[in-house]
Amino acid sequence: MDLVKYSVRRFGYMIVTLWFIITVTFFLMHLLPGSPLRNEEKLPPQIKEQILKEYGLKDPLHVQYFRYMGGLLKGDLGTSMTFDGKKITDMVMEGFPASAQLGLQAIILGCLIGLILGVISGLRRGSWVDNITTVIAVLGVSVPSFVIAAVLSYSLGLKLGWFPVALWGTFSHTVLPTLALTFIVIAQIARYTRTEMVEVLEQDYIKTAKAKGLARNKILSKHALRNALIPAVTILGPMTVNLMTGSMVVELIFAIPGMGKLFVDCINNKDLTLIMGTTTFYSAFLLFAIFIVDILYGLIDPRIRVAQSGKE
Amino acid sequence: ACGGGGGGNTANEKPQDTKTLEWYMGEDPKTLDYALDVDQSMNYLISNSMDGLFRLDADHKPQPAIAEGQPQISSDKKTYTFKLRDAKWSDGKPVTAKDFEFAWKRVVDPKTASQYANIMFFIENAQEINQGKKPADTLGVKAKDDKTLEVKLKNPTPFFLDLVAFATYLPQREDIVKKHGKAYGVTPDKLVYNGPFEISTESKKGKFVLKKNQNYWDKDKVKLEKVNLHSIEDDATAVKLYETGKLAWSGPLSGAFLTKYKNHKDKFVPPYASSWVLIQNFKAKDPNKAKFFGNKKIREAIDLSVDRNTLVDKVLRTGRPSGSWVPKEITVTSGKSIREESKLDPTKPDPAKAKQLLQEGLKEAGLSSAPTLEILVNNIDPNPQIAQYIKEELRKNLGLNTVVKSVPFKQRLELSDRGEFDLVLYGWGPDYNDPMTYMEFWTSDSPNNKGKWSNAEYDKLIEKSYSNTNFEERSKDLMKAEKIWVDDHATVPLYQSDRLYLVKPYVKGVKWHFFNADFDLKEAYIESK
Amino acid sequence: MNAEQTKTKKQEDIILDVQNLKKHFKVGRQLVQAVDGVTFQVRRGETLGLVGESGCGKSTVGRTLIRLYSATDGKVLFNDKDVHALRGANLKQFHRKMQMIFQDPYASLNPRMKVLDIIAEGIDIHGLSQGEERRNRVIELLETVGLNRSHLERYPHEFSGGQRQRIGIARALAVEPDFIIADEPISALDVSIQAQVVNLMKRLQTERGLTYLFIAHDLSMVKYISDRVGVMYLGNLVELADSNTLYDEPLHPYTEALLSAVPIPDPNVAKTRERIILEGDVPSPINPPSGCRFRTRCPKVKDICSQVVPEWKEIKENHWVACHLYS
Amino acid sequence: MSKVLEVKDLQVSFKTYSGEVHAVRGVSFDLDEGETIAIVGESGCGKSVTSQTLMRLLPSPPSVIKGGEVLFDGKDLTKVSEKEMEKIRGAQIAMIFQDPMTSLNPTLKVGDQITEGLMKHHKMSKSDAKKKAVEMLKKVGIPSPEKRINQYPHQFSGGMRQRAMIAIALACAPKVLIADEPTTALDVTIQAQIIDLMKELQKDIKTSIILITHDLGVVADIAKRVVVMYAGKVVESGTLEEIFYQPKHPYTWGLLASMPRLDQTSDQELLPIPGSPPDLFKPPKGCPFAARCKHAMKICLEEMPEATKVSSTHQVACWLEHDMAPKVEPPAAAVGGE
Amino acid sequence: MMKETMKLTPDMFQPAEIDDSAKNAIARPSIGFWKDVWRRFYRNVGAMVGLVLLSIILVLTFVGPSMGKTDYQAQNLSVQDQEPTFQNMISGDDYRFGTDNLGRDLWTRVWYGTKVSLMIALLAAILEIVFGVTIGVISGYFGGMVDNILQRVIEVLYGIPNLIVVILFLIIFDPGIVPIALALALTNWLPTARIVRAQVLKLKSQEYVLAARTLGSGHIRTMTKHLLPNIVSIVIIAVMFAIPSAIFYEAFLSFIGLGLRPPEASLGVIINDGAQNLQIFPHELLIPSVIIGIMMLSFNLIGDGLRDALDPRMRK
Ligand SMILES: Nc1ncnc2c1ncn2[C@@H]1O[C@H](COP(=O)(O)OP(=O)(O)OP(=O)(O)O)[C@@H](O)[C@H]1O
Ligand SMILES: Nc1ncnc2c1ncn2[C@@H]1O[C@H](COP(=O)(O)OP(=O)(O)OP(=O)(O)O)[C@@H](O)[C@H]1O
Ligand SMILES: [Mg+2]
Ligand SMILES: [Mg+2]
Repeated sequence: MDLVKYSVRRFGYMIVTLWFIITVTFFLMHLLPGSPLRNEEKLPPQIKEQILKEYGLKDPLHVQYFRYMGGLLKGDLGTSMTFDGKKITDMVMEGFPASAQLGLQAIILGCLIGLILGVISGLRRGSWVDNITTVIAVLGVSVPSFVIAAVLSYSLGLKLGWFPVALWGTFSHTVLPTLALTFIVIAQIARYTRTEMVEVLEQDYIKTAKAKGLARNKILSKHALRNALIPAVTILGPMTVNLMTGSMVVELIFAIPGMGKLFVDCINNKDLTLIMGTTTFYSAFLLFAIFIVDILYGLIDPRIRVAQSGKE
Repeated sequence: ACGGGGGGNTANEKPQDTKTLEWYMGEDPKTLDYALDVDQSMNYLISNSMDGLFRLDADHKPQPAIAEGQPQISSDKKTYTFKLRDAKWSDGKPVTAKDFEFAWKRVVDPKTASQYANIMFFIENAQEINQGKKPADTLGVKAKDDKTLEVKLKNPTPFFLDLVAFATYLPQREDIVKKHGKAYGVTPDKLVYNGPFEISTESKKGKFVLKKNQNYWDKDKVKLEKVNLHSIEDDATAVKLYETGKLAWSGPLSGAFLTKYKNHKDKFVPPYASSWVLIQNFKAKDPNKAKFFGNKKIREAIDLSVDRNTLVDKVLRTGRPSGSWVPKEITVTSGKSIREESKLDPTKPDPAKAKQLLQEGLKEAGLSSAPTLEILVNNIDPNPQIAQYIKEELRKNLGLNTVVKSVPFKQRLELSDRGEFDLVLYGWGPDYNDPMTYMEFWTSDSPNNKGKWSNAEYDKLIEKSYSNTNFEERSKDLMKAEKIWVDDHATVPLYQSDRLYLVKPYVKGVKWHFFNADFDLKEAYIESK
Repeated sequence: MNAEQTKTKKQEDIILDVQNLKKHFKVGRQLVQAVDGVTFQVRRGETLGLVGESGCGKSTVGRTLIRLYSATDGKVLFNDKDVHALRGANLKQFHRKMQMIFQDPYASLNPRMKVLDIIAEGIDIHGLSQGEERRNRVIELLETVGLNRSHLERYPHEFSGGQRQRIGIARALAVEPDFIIADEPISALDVSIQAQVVNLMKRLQTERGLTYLFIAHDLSMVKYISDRVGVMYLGNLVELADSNTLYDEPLHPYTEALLSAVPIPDPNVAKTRERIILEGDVPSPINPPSGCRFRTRCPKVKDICSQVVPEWKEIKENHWVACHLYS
Repeated sequence: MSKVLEVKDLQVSFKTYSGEVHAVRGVSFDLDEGETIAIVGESGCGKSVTSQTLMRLLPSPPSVIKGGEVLFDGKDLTKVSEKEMEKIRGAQIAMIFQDPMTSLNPTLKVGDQITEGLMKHHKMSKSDAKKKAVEMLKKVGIPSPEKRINQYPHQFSGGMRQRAMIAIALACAPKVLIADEPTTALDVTIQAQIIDLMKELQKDIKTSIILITHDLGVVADIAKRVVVMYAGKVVESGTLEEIFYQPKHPYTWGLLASMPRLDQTSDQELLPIPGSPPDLFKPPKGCPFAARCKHAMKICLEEMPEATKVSSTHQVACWLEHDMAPKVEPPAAAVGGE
Repeated sequence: MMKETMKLTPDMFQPAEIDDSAKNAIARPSIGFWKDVWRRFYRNVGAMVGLVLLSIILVLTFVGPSMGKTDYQAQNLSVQDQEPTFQNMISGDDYRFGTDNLGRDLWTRVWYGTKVSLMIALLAAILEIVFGVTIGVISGYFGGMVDNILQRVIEVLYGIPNLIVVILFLIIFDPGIVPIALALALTNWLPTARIVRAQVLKLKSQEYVLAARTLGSGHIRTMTKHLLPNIVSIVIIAVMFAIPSAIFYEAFLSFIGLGLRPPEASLGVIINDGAQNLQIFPHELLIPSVIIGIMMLSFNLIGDGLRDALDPRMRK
């Protein structure tokens, strides 16, 4: 079957890319100045040596590299240097559920609202709905997320007391952070859908459908929407990954035990294994998402299955 | 001006559940293995779930805990023999002297690579073992039997009982350590506890849970069943949670919150000691800068140009101006605050004199003009603000050009370790209640002495104090050394910080400390109606 | 001129000699055999028409001749020099002597350039003239193609299709070529405009002694303008003859079918005409049929057609065909 | 023969940024039952706009029907409600577009695109519609239709797609089929297949066809009557023979004379029409062809001529038909053939 | 038959004199590409609003700082955290926007910071476009192996989390206007390169490019004369959207403490300073946020407007 063969090939390709990414990051991160040790000043030199040796950092770079890759093959991302003895896999997995939940909720909500707004404004170009959508879309990308988050938590949380101001636990705890994250999703999806909708509606096959005597709604749902959504799938992949791997800002403001901060912390602490771990996780996730998008593409748009090779 | 209103009503309501306390924690702990390192959050957790030989009382004085009564101290004040009481670990096994011996040896063992091993160096051979010069079993600690622990010190150490209350000196169970290997202490279930609480396995990222330890020897005094410690890294978030009644303690306030809550009825100023200075780099890579800082007049000029009152009132909004190094909380042998015994007043700013001194100094140093200096700070509030304030003061009063370099915490450490700075803002909190915890800092060979200030007399006084059995004289020597440091303008003392907390009035019995852990919840309780 | 004389003269003077030219494209992991071995000659001063259905490789032939594509195999001799071996100054010279006119009047002019600069592009590249002289030269060219100096400073989008095509011709003429490949220069134009361009091309040919390779799929127009016509099918030349001969007595079944399918704007003829309707569509050049490529649609297919590739042979004088019916 | 469709003085404009485009400026013609008429004219003369207006396919805005009526079944299609129009589209009047590559929805199976209309207009069940779709594909000459209905458009060749389009259009056996340049995008041999097919199907289904093209060859092959449009107006209309053998309008002459015929030799010059069509933003006030007309008179620049009846079937709008006008003979090339 | 609408006289049937050149005349007046774009842009209400707002902000970044009471880093701790009043904002008697926690004039700081933010963003956008266009054009134009390798490289870089690359860069090179701009450009050129490549792939088979090549045009000439001018529109649109995202990212970097060194001000720095104080001194956060929002809004509106104006399909 075409699709299966195609998927297998894409998958292999994804693995190769991932390997490249990991390799590049591995060598890149050794550019970081300074020592990977915490509280370095307090340590007598031989203890430093000792720790470095323990983490294999005294070996030549290529030895370290092969050891790391070997570990990866066994599914072992190594242990953190900042968080003594903690497995990177555990660290990532500890934060991921919260981040992923927020990300997913934001994506789903954002897509729903964004799609509706986008479709309506695409259909009624120049109408007030269109104008309002444009304003929402632009505002959504115009206000920094930390301002949105702070204002939401202050107004809906502290002032009105509708939702918990922070912390993690019940569903109601997720409401405000989800809202804070979803703005950008709404904005981008609405904007994208609108453009696509306008484009698709100008296509000849819409005219064909109309000439068949199909009712407007039928044309929209069966002919226009589907084609308009295909490109949106492309941005959805990376966007989902970015949101699900956590927004440091939102997690900080709502005190959410997510993984967003890992990306900043790992470098600030020069925790080499953690940098590798987060990068590997992120990249694998991203590539996987792109892979899924590709497959989805193939499923939604039959043309891709034939002309897959040159993806633009 | 505004804010806080909405949550105000619920804020002072007593919680439904008077056995559970919602508490602030800051960042998640990096590890729970207290042999390896001690960070603030871990200390919060460990100090409440472990009992050492001694435990601090409400007045920060060490009181026997696992130790039964005061130890026997030899006449040379170097051998301590502790008798242990009957106490149990959370898994029901008895706490033995072996657990202490094992723990301490593990800390100093270089293989453990403990980042806090140097706090053990008061014990005989500890330093040598840690440096790999002697085998681990030569450490001056020995379990005579299950209930007797004998400790040999390197020097007479007046504050040794403070130390045994500290996390690094806590006992560890050999079987548990062996069982978990590298994973020991990674998660709460990979440890056992002998303190008032145990760290519950309910704990997860972002929220740690202390549960009353049913095997604790003194469990009758423990009133709380449960404490939830929430990781919160944003002050505003903590305050919001406090306002909505989700936290009973806000953690330290910062910035404008200090102004806002200055007169709040829940405000609480805990005992707190931490001294902040601006270190000048005597060994700056640029020879002009080394010359610049090498001149005492110039150093004095810098000292005189910063208005500490404004710094404290306006920029920090808390704390007190300082003209010395050791904070007033530290007591000396007399039992009095060191600042009462040695009055080193905060430096009074004198821009005119400073300017003049600078000119003279430059001439003496053979510099045509002052170099542009870099002020290194970490990027954690309020440090960048302080640096900006100092920059402005130096510009306004001395016409000095400075650049503020604010970097992540670890990078600041590294840069200052490598001597890549001109001025660096540094703070220091005590590990125990004795001037030595501060005074060690500036000896020529101290790793903490980033600016490489060096004074033979100072070094000699410290050296002498290490082994001086005359504790009266020792106190005097240390105070003398501090005076030398001040008079030579070795660094620029800036301020000593204070903290402002919000604590719900229904929370009672918390012991707040200025060293060791910030608080002790052993006897804390929630006042019922 | 005496027809006899013309013929001998032309035969001697071959400007372009294409020998077994092949061009294969790699698309992904597939090989498109766009042109698979064509052989023909073009005589100086003549117009050779090239017809065939969409995708049969006409443009590819044209583009390979002018080195827009490098040949996969075979030789192109232009004025006896191997085009694909040219380098440096020779190559530059070649670019002046052989020029191309394109199909799409909208895509063939850079929308961001003024007419002046578009036409002068060749002049600039070859450094033929500068400043006022350059401008005058462009005006002269514009007038040659029936436009005028008022158009110099305008942009392509302001022109109609026919005008744009004339600008394209002027651009090609600017370097004074001998040989022009016209790749469907009129297909995109309206009927009423097509004649303008065709007439212009004919006029220029007589005035300047140009040689044309005229690619099109409109057989009536090709026949009208060409001296000889080649018919392509799926990457191969199937027949090549004088245009009248080809139309009057086509030999290859494909040519026959093609000619019979051409719509004739004359109701009487249309009513009486017998058409050969070919079954199915042109196969893909990725996987062309074995043997004779036309066999899948050929009404006269024989067994041998699927096994042996028919030879390209001169059946009669000046009449080449590749078909097993004639071997 | 009864009229199925009557277009009277149709006027359509587009409102755009830079002004109003008067795309169709008074077009009238009618269509008899079972007959094929061809609308010819250069690109941009308003053929597509006219045809799409008949089905009200043009989005509004920017298009506006400024006047005229389209009578079908006793109703004026320019006035009926959108709901009613939906019932007519596909069922009564169907349409085929020029580009088979883009006129089919790439993400739907061909079968589904055929059954859609059937299910809507004939209330067929899915399976019945599917059967009918297979039948239709077979009718338009697509081999193994059972397999083909489950394929996507990109798996069809250009010719097959156009056949599929025809199958879609004819599935509901409409009274009128509008074919907007159905063969322009196709190769000659495929074009011949399609024209043949249309002729055959017309016999079969008895639809009337409006064929829009600019290829006079196709017209000669299939049409009964011809409407010649120029710049949004009908300049001449008549039976096939009248237009080809007795053309009256200089524009028609031009069209006929500017294309070579297979029997024409190369030494016969083609007679091009100079210049290009006028801009429909500001159509000239007189005859739109005047500027390109060899025989233009002063009056031509001033006023648009009315349509004159040459015969009961032949009308032309040209001042040359006026009594006062000089008599002009069409060029030989324009009335060739005989 | 014929309706007489006006009096017809025989002289009306004389041959008309039609200028031969009129047959080739172009009916519409000549209008250059950019003029046409501007015309369409001009009619776009949103885009014009954006342009006006942005112009006001731009003017204020230049004149604003000199209208303030003090320069952007002067501290007056006796008037710390002063809130702005409407009256002050109009009259300018006191600190128009109030002061921040070090008693600095927020008016001056905000406009100065806006200028710095814009500079960073502009520089980042330019660098990003330079990288992106160069790589995209090379990749698309030469195709084949070159393209393959470059595309793979882009894919790999795309897979590395942006944040990690940016932080790494800023730790190695101290944050300043140029390093921050470079760091942003370093991660953001990837999408630009992709768009440009796709466009070049489309353009390079356009007949006018082929025409140039048959005339003997070299690679450089073909790229600069034929390809670049025709991707200008997408490049302009890319810049329009790159600038606001750079402003954002800079703000985010400040938020995580990796932005400009204090007391240097950018909108990000000011917002970050004010973020803590939202509950107490909201003006310190809201004023710069509103300005960043307006700027963002303007750039997006202008970007949208330009996209519509440059869209070839809209041309008629
Ligand atoms: N650059 C290319 N890369 C890959 N395949 C190509 C390329 N150019 C042409 N082809 C393929 O080569 C074959 C011949 O194409 P070519 O353009 O020469 O046909 P043509 O006869 O000119 O057709 P048309 O009448 O449509 O212009 C087609 O199948 C086409 O898809
Ligand atoms: N959506 C539109 N907006 C503005 N003008 C339009 C629009 N659609 C068509 N026109 C204009 O209307 C006129 C008639 O167009 P139409 O499509 O009917 O021409 P046509 O005769 O079908 O030409 P072709 O043979 O190219 O299909 C043209 O001048 C065209 O520019
Ligand atoms: Mg071609
Ligand atoms: Mg049309």
